[in-house]
Amino acid sequence: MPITINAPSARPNQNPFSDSDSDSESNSPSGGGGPLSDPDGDTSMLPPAANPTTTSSKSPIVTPGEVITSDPQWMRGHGTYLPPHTTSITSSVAGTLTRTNKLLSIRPLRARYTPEVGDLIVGRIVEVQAKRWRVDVGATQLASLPLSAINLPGGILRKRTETDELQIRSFFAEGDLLIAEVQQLFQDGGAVLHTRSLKYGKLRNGVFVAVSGMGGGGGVVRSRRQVWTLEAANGGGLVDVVLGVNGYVWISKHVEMPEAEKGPGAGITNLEESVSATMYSSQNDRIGVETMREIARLRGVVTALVENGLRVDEEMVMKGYHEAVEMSMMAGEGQEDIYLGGERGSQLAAVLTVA
Amino acid sequence: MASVTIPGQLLGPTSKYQPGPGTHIHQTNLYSSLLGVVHVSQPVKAPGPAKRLNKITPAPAPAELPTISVSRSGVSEKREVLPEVGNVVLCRVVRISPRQAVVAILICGDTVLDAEWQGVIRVQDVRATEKDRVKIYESFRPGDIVRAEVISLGDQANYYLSTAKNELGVIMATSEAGNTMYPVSWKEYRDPETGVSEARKVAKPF
Amino acid sequence: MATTQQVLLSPAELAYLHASLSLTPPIRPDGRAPNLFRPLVAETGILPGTNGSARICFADGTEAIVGVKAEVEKTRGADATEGGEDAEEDNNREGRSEWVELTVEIPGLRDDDSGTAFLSAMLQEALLADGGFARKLWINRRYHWKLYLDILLISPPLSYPLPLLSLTTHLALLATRLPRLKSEGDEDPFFDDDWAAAPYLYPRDKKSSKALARPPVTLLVMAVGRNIIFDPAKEELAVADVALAVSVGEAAETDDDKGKGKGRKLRLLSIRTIDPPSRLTPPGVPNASNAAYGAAGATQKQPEARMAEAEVVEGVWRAPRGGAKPLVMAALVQKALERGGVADEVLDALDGVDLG
Amino acid sequence: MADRRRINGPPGATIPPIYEDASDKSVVTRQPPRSRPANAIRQTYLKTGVTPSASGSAYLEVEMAGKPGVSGLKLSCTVHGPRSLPRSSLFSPHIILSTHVKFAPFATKQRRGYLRDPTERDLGSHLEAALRGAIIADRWPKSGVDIIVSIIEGDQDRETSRQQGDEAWDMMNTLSGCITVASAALADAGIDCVDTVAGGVAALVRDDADNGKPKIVIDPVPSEHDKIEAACCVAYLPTRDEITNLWFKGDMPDDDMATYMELVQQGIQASKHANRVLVQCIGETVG
Repeated sequence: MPITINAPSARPNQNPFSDSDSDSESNSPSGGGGPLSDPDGDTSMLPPAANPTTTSSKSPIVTPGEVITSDPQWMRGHGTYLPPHTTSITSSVAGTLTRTNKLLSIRPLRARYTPEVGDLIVGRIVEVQAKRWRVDVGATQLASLPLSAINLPGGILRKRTETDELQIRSFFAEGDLLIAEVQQLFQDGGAVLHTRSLKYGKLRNGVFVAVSGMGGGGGVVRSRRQVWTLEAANGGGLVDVVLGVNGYVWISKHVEMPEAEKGPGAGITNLEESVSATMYSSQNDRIGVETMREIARLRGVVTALVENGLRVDEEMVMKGYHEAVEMSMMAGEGQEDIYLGGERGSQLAAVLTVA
Repeated sequence: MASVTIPGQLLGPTSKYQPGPGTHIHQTNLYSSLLGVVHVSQPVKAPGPAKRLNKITPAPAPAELPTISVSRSGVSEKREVLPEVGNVVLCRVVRISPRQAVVAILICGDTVLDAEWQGVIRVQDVRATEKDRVKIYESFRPGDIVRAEVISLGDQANYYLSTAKNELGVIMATSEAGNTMYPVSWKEYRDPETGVSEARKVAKPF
Repeated sequence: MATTQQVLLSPAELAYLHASLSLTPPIRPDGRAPNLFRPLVAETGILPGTNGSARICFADGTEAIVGVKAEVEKTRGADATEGGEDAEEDNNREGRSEWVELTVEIPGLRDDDSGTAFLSAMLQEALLADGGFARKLWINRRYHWKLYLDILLISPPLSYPLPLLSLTTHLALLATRLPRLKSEGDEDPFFDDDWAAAPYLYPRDKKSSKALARPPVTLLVMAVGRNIIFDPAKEELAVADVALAVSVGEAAETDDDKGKGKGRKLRLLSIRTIDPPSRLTPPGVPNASNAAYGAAGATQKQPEARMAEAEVVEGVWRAPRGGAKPLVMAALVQKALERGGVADEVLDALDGVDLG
Repeated sequence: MADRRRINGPPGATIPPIYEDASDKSVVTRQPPRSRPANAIRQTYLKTGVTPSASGSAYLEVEMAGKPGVSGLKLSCTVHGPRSLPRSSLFSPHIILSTHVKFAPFATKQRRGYLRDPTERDLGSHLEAALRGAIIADRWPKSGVDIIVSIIEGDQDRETSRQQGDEAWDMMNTLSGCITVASAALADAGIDCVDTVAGGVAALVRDDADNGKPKIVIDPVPSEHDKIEAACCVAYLPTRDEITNLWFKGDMPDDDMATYMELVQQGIQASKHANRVLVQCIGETVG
């Protein structure tokens, strides 16, 4: 059946952050220790909703103007405000309530990415200027990447010359994707990026998928690792996954760093030189069919997670991926076995939320 | 061999020729992409006539195939070319600012351009020495005709030009009084009537 | 500008997409089978103020609504041929194309944008190519229905919206009802005000309430290499060699068609080439001529002004040139038109939508 | 181009005169049926370099078969550019192609306004698709080219009232003319093309004279036939054997592909005929 048409239905009541919320937020080092129990162990301390209608409905969503609590023991966090002459914490956005110890904040249902210093992001060049690039990072404003903040080919000892300025487009041109880190923020929320690390640079050999980033209802959350390499099933080889904090995801074939195993004998400059050689290439390596299939499957997992309102991080992606591999094995050798949209996506999500 | 081709006409296999301007490759053959006249140029021993000799360049192409090209010249007076890196162009200064001079490119190589392409000469590209002491208003004035070299395709609007060579710079200038001036030194033009000198980045006369 | 929106993708992405879509079988970025559509959510009758309406949305949030409004209008020039025999006229009622007015609105595009004009012309063309459609609007020799189809894309177009708009229009038309005519002959028409008695524009079977005839659907088909891909997403369209919009209608079964296997008989109504955005994509630079590649980049190379004409290097994206072979195009059409094929199943699935 | 600052009156505010159909059916003026063979196009005149101020230009005229005094299609095309893009536009590694097709207000039976109407925009989109496949866009980075086709006289017969009623079939002939004339003008302007693209139209017609048996003709004149069932317009690159634009519409009698294939094949034939004229014309300008 090439097409499925469903009748509209209320979105299954999934609370995207119901059990994992405080986990990802507070990110306690013992986070691996199973599903979270309330850190305080005191459920009665949950802020009583002032609005009786919300207490009756199970919806965890609060709307702007809704009083969350007037109990002075709580502290006001993001997405809330105190109306003048009162002490009641009121929501200023539509979103889900998050509690970190005594801090109450509202995570908006839909929001653009707000950059923070140190965030690892995936961005796309939209404009090349004389000495910098303008990069789309999914935030309200374009980020900027100065020419002085990239590694030039030829290693660290290389001096920036005027020629570099003239051939700025040969490093990154319009449309190019890159991994970068937020180096600095302006008052107005604009970000300055840098790629001064061997891990960063132009992306190739893979596919891109944009999901909502930090702040969205589901999507990429900040976690310990945004970048990792996995051994793909079915002979797919090594695959790199980059979950940009801004919700831009890159999944690609793992490229072995040349001469990385040379040992301590090779100086760091040497290594840098050889790595930076491929840093600005836009030529893809030869990629096997198996790898491409697994890359597509991983991309499917990410979109399925987002469509079903689940968070996207290393743990969920890996769990989802293994589940997806299982599912396709159960289904047998079918042509569609990597497809994870619609029904199959919800199935996958159901399995993941139960587990 | 000078024959007329139309776009899409077969010129020969890629194993026999190298593609030049006005041609394109489809599968393994070379085709014309312009209405024009075919030229075949045999490879010269030293490729590129004006190669600077102070640098050792690796041999560029191992294949020494003749280059086939189709040119518009002779077909029609009008032909449009794009300024390319390395081209010497003639341009008129449109406006100046402390950091750059904006120019309109009028002639590229020996072709008079139909459309006006905008270029900029940045302050660091005015001359080769003492770059940090260059002042744009002591080098160019609006209305001057300048000979310059294209150094970069630049951004969306501008070509980047340079006058950092002796033979590049202002070749025609008018004084504040409105008279055509003559060059007196590498940095001065003089008004023949009032005798007043004005500073310019003067192109060395041939 | 282009009939399709320009998409910003890096040359490396384009090269990867093209490579994976050229495999046999192709690997689509979302893992779909080549003939698989994105899952839809659809409903009809959402706007009580219209004669018929429908809404369809994709999982990614792309959503379209269509409202159909009908007005009684005096047929222009009809009075000139007053009189005549009624019985004979009934058979050759002529519908006119100006009785249908179709507008498309896409957020972010001006209403006089040529892309929008192209879309609405394409949808209208498909409807009218089926000559029977305008004839349904005939009331009598002096009056006709004027049908306004307003097609609104609610979300910004995340992919080329043609299939979505066509499917929504199809559903809205299926759900469209016109008031029952009470007057007779060529007198001024008056209608039954009981909405429940209003007949459907596309008549239905009394028992199963299945439509007996159906409006056309327009499918977006593209080819990469030798693969034929249906309902391409934005990034897939960006590497298409050729993309076609094929409008398909239902054909009346004749007796000798009965044994021709399952599925309904389809007929071709219109084809348009969609200018694929692939021609406007930035080309990749092979490592060999990349100034910023390798240690050689450190030595000052003159930045290449213009890409020299070069042969294709594997793994480097080059925007396609030229058109498509006639046989490739024919294969696309054939695939869409196949008995029991994609178009057939799409019509089946649309049939399954509850018309409430 | 379009004037959006003020409110212009609707271009078609008045009802055009309707010519009364003669009551006596036998006196109805009818076009002589097609006298050309089914596989021949009408005579075409093409000349490049007609507008000195433009970078490239061409003029195309198609004779009207049969009746004296009734003229066929007259098209003029000017190409401006390559020229620099406006400062506000973004960097483009390719030439930006923009096509405008405009009917002169008097080109058709019903007067057209000065603003481009949806039909003209639609034709512009078709033309753009047809040309974009032909040009080598990456030869001209950071530049734009405007291609303007003016239809001085449309391919219509003024004496038939609303016999066919549908302008739609005329549009295909117009488009094929636009493609051919624009291709000639592009070659004249010296913009790199992979091939010379030309337009061709084929139609499946039904004539009472043939006992209503459908047959395929190329370069159809709607008024010469009783009914046009389906038609297609192709933009074809002869040396590469590729189609850059295909526009088909109609009511195919059956679901087998054979008729469709034949129709496209005949469209290609028509395009090849037009291409011969084109090649000869642009060849002459050099000689």
